[in-house]
Amino acid sequence: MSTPLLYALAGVGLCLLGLYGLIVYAHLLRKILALNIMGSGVFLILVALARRSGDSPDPVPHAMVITGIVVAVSATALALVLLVRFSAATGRNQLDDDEHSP
Amino acid sequence: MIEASGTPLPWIVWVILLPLIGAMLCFLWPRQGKTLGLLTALATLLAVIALYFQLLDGGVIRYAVGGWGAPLGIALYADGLSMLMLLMSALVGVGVSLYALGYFKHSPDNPAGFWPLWLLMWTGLNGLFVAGDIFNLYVTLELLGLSAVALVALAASRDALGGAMRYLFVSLLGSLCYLIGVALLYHAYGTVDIALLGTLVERNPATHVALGLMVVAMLLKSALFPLHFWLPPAHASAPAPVSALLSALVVKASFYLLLRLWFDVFSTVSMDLGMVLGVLGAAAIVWGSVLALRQTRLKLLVAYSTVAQLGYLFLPFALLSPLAWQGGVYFVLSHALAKAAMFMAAGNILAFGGHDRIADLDRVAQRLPITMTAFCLAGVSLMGLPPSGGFIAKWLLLDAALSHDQWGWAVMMMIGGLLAAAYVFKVVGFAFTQADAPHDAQPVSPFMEWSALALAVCAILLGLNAHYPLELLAIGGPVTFVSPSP
Amino acid sequence: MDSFFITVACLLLLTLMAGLWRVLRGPTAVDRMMAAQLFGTTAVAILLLLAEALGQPAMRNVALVFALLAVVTVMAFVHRAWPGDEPRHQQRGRHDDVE
Amino acid sequence: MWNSLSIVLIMIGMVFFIAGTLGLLRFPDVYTRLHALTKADNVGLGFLVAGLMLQADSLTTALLLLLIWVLVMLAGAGAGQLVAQAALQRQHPVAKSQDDGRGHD
Amino acid sequence: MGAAMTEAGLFLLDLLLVLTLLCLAWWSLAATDLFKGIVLFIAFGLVLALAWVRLDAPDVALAEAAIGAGLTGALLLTTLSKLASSIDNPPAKRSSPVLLWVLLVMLAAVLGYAIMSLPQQAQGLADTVASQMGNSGVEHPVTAVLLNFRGYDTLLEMAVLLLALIAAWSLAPRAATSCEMDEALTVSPIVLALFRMLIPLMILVAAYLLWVGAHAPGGAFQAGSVLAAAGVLALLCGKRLEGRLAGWPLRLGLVLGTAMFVAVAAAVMVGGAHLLQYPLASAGKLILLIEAAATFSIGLTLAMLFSGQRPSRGPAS
Repeated sequence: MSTPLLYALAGVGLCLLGLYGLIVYAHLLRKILALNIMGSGVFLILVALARRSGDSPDPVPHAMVITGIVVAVSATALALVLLVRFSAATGRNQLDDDEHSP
Repeated sequence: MIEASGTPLPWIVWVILLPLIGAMLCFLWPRQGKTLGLLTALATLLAVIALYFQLLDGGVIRYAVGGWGAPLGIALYADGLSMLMLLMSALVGVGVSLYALGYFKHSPDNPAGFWPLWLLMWTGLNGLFVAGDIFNLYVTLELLGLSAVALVALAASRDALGGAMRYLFVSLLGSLCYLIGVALLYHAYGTVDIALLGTLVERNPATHVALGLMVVAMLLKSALFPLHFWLPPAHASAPAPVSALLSALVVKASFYLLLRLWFDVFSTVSMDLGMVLGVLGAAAIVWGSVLALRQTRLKLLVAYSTVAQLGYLFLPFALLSPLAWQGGVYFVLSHALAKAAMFMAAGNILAFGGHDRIADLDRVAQRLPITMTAFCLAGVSLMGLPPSGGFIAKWLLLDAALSHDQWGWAVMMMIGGLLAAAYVFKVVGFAFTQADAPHDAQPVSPFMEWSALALAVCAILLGLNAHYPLELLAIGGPVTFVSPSP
Repeated sequence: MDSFFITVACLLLLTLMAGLWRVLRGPTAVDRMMAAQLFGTTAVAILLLLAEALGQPAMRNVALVFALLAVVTVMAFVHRAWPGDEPRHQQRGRHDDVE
Repeated sequence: MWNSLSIVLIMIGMVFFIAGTLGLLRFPDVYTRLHALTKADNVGLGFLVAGLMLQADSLTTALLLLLIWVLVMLAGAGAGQLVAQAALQRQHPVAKSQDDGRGHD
Repeated sequence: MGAAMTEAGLFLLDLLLVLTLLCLAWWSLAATDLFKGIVLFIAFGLVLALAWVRLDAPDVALAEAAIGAGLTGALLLTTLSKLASSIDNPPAKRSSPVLLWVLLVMLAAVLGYAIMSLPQQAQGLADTVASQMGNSGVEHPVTAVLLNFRGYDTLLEMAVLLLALIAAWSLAPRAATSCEMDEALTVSPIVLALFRMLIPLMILVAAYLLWVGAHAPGGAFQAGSVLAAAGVLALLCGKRLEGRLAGWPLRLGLVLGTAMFVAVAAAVMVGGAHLLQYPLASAGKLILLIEAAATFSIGLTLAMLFSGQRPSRGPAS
């Protein structure tokens, strides 16, 4: 198996792990970690496949991933602030599982 | 088609830059937030109108950012469809900005963040509507999603924080699914330019998987049944101007993106999914309406009504005729105006009585006549009664269904209309009567009342001037929008 | 020579995986944090070896960044996230009342 | 000649890394484990860097390697001190490790 | 024979790396103790940086290293300490129905199949970028893409970062009581002095990464993240922003990067050029100008996001 393929498939694996964690775990911090792992998986797919071009890899996906990392960091920071606020307001670290409020 | 060069002012750039600059100014001088925000809103409206005339004169606009052009650089692209979306956002945006002037004066919600966040959201919206590049769309999508989440959380109540949290997860999950699609398309075809992809895309596994993921991502973000679970808590608990923006514009942005992908990128690939989307849309109409009818809180009722109304947008995917697509796009416009007006009216009622329990609405109609008029006019459009915009939209959809003898869809639309009438009249009925527990009334700012009415009137006017939007839609629209489908 | 560097890098990666056991096992938070610290050093070593083996000088900058920033996480750990930090919980509670 | 010397140096560094990891795994309490860790940090990486410096093609590379080692050492020493001090202040038991406190309080 | 050995060794390394990555991701999610989960997540970031290096993406590796080692860990640990309760043992789970497993397996199969069906060789835009490098004003391809060819993406990305900060400030409670971290812990002055010594070094490295980005891996975001780490360390060492700087000077610093980007992007249009169409002669300088401003703002923004509250200017904020 070629290196790009190996890492791209690992990226798929990370995406699915992240998705599983996001759906299954209730604690919001775990969900945030799960989203980050899923994001890393997507980035891994993007960069791994860019290496198929031979000696010098395609720089465009690298730039996209750097943009993506900045966006991911921003989103994570926002999510963490929101989590702290939510936790302080409700005393809980998870969302109610029933979806319809009152 | 014109290659927009520098000499006539490139308004397509300014519709993105103006709100961004405004947002930075509002952040720098928070005390002048209102003035700066309103000025920016008006300036953006003017830029959108200028772009409209540019489009009328020269047809579809393609603008190469940095002068590179595809596939290396990023292209901006505006046709009739993008223009309608821009105009819709500008109209609703100015209305909501005026509304916010009054709203944040008395509300307990945190006003400091509203102006910069809303202007950044507008940047994301306009950027999304004129983007010609699927990766650039990802960035605008994130800008839009994160600002929407932050705006919901401004309300700072427990419900709002929970709703914002759920909304954030859904939004990020959707963006990541979309990004996987982008990765697959880029690595399959070596470009992220929409126009180029449209010519290159062929039937192969990568394309199909990308299509599937991107469609699911957009369905999630535009809350199509059964992926709607996040919408009511977020939309109902946000501050009223934010609810209006979310229901009117943000969900439409992902619907617009879906249309772009569907027609400009994946047009040559199978359209088998269309029937599925149509069925889900029909289910959304019934399910959303029934739940709306069962709500006891006004804002939740309006939010579930959004779930129902979004269902109509997906019927054209199954009807597959140009008439249906026109109806679908028309529905986007009329729902945006009507729903913004309705959420604003609901916000007025909430501010007036301090609560939004439908059963305890105490003679609101007599005491807030302007607001109640706005609510009723918006309701007329949602029900699809003439002469409203909603009527034209439903008429087009019905016409499309009946001309192909697809009675099932027509019946669904009728049922949806009746249910909409039921939940609107439920509110109106309680608004006229005296409640068991009469309550004190807080003053409601005239800005809030009149801006709600103005948007509601626009929703009605949309029905009287149907040919303008439809002609605009024809400019550079996808083939299926204007000529009969095979 | 290159294959030697790569072999050493593989071995180091194996020691890193072995160190994971301490993170998983604990028992205290300090143990976990220290194991993570060791991972940082191991990663620096692997990066330096690969930089030599693959002829990529830019990797040394990555190693430099790791070496430079390693203290930040430890400092954050010691200051903010020490478990069982009772005074901090009380203080936070009081802060909430103020809001 | 230089090659074999750097192989030897790197091997020695490697041994320290393995020893450090073993110490981390086997030693009974926080303080001794900390001790093991610092060995790997300082000495192991030191030998490894020395071995690599022999291979360096320019002076800047060699100096960069040296700088990295110094930084890791500083960080390791500072962090070790910090963690040990904090652990002492919070009275983490010496020698016999307690059960994980987090799960039960 | 040496080449074959190297190949085999590298393949082994790749396998180990991938395996470690997947294990770390899984353990970090499933950890009984959230603190453990965070530590494992930090380790995941470390190993991921190694993976970037193996994929010949040193720019991404630098970004991952800077953000992962400097900020993410600190941010997560701080958040954990602020939560109502940090105990989630055993992790609260929703039961995973068969449907979910079917979905995941299907998704894995479909995605894997799609990826394997892609051609083994693909140039992407590598050649196009290489042919236009001479017109970009810089010598490093990734910087050329980020700041020139696809500069508009980066402009919007700066807006996203600014957005995160505005959102965080609008959510954060006003800094009424300075609930800071120094209580009950005395750090020995030597350690403190040592760490404070590292701060200028970090700033120096940030400047170096910014400068080197024009012709080698590095650039504004990597430099900004290192700068942010310096800020975080300063905050942790007890340094605070001076009151007189906490008002509009701080705000100006935060928007500087985005504002400079917009200003340059729009200013080049005066001569009739397109948005972000730098004149070739000054492209390199303009890019450096944008990057310098962006580095400063990124560093400041990330450090402020870590601090978690808007610095107060005094009683009337």
